[in-house]
Amino acid sequence: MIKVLLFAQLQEEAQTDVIEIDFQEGTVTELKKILQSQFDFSQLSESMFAINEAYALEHDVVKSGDTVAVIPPVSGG
Amino acid sequence: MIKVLLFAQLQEEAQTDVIEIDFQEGTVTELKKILQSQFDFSQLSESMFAINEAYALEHDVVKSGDTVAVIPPVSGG
Amino acid sequence: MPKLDRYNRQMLFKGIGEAGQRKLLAKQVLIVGCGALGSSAAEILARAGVGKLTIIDRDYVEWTNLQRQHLFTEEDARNQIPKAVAASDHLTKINSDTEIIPVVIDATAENLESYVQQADIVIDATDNFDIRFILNDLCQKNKTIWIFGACVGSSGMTFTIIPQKTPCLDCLLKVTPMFGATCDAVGVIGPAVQMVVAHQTTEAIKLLTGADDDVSSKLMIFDLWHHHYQTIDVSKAKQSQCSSCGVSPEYPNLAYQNQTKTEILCGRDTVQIRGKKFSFSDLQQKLSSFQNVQENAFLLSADIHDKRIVFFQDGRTFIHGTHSIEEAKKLYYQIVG
Amino acid sequence: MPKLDRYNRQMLFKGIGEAGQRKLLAKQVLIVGCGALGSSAAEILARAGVGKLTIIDRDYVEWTNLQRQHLFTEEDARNQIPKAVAASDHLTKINSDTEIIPVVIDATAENLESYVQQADIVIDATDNFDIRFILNDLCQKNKTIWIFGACVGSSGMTFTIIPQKTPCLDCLLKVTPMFGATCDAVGVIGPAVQMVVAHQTTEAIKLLTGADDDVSSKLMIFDLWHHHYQTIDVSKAKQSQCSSCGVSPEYPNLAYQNQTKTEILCGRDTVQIRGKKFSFSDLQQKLSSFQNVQENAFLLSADIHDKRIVFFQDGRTFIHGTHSIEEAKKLYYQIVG
Repeated sequence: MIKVLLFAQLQEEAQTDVIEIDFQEGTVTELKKILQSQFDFSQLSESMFAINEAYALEHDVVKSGDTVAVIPPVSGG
Repeated sequence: MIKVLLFAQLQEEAQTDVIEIDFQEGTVTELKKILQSQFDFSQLSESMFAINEAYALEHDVVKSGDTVAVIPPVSGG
Repeated sequence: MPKLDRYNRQMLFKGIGEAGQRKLLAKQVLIVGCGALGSSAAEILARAGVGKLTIIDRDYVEWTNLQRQHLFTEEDARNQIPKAVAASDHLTKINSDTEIIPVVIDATAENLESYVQQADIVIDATDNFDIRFILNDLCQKNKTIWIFGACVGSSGMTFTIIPQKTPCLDCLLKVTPMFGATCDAVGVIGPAVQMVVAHQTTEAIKLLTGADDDVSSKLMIFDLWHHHYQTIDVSKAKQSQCSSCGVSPEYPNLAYQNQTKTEILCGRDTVQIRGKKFSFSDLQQKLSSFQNVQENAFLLSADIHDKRIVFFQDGRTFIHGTHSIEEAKKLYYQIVG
Repeated sequence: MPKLDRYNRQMLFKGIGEAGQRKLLAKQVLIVGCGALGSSAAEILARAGVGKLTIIDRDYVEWTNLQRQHLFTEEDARNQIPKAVAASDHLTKINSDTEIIPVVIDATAENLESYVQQADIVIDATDNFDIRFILNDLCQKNKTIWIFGACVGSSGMTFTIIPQKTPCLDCLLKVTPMFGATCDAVGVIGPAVQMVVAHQTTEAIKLLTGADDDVSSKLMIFDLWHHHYQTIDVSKAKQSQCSSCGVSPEYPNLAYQNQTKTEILCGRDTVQIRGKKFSFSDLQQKLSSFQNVQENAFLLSADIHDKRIVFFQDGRTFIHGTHSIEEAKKLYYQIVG
């Protein structure tokens, strides 16, 4: 299981701020595909990913027990 | 090793905001004694203790790897 | 423009919506203390459209307040306007829909209770534990939610105390502290104030709009300078035998009421004396031989050698420049005779 | 009172002290944008005693701003005062020691550079990515630190971008977003604004007082409604080939300068046209047959059927009530001929 924290507009698109996913081990790219298949996110490709509070690149590995934050572009000010 | 986070006036008394202590396992009461012996804290007995973000009572056990927050009374407003 | 339109950006937020906004407009909040936390909380809640804000404070605006206390201007400090009155004047210009009730009194167990009873929720913006423990008992007794907040240096904390649900302040601080760190003693930076207020007002807005399920059950503590932020589960602290929130409450801070007529204002180098009410015209005669006499609708002040004496209309007097009760009393009786 | 005394509570804070306060008083900050983030950041920094604040904003105060944009009053909205000017007027009453320079322009790569060069640090309080990427290039080119900030709903984030040290905005957002969530589209609550500003101004005060070692190297993101708070280590995001901060920078947002004369203001239901400067008296004649003509020293506006047209002195025009560039241009040329 991993915990995915959604911020800003992603919450409205998923209708929740936290998703628990049965995910054993895989790359950020793989996780993105799963997320996109389950929810109708409009800006996932433009979002930043962080694994356990560290910025993650596409090939970085997410493991069961990790907390992943997904941060979409926010421009309000 | 445990990590002890100090807040507010405790920082000034210890001249730091984080202390790393070689502490294997023991109660909050025992940790307090060690802290008081190493630093000249004025309000340790009136401070709240939290172990890994959970409020701790005197007999609660602190183990190596834990993060302990020590929260003195703060009255400014 | 129609009343609701100005809150458009808040109604667009899913957690509030138009239904939440209508609730906010019908709600009453009591803010106890109008220093740094109180003035900022009042501004955020007035802008958000809370229907009625009652603001209680015993003090007047001073120059050293301006560094972190929002709403207030140099003119308020120059004219020594009571904080509750100055805040009310500025808030009315910001949102004329919100009714603001400024109350210039020294809050006590007795005079505070009716205000607590009228309020939907209470925001703690006080600066000492004496009044916080009174507030704790009053809120438990009247089953009113209050939002504890405090800050000093670059740190601060907040916790929403819900009767019959969360621990109360007595549960959390089993040993009543003799004193807590104050801004006047160890300083404070403006952003630390705003951080506490951001959390207090978010929880307030949730409670006022009916989003009770989203209210945080944790105690939040932070240090902005050293980048610490913790949210602490304090459920374990609740004590069934607590004298304030337990099964047989005694409300000790209301029962053994502090009868002190005189107190040192912590870290302020000031003594407060609660005395008789004098007419300002009588006092002005008595002060006529002293320097720098200033009067406004709320208070009368003068320099007495190296000290400054300030008379309030409710019978209180501040002696600035001393923390000796004896010295303060001597000076006070020299003037009032 | 002597200049320094009013900052007593800030000088008592060990991280600043009297030496830090003297530095603050000699520093210059550029605030780009004076909406929610900008007005609050300006207030905190003016109260803290920053020597000089330059505030750039292209817009004027509207009623829907008052819910979260501090400093502004109903009178500012009624009189459609440009935000930079309104902020300046209020700040001067709060701290007459701080020099405030209000600048009512639409910031571009060209007109922004000299302001960036004069500033010790830059606070990002803008509301769109076009200007943030320009700011990113300008700050890298001039080796100026800028503090990115953004908020929407109950969320917000901030990151201090230090040239030659941290990743820049281009590194972090490898794909330039077409748009980001705006307050006008999905709403925002006041406390979220204050939370971002508390972090931005704390980092600013550290940098301005020489406490560089205490500056956070992490990107902070939070959600106040759902209680999330993360501080993310982004050092890995820095790219040596970045076109803005890499070994051979090209500053693409300065080089291929956006030449658009007309743009839709995101989520505002408003189109901005950059055109010729007309004299207000000429325009007033042309508008004489329309309803609700309003003029102040900075702008001239009128209702044209179901739309509202606003002329600025620098040659810009807003057409409110449409997001069609074609429709806006048609209306514009109907008036100016």
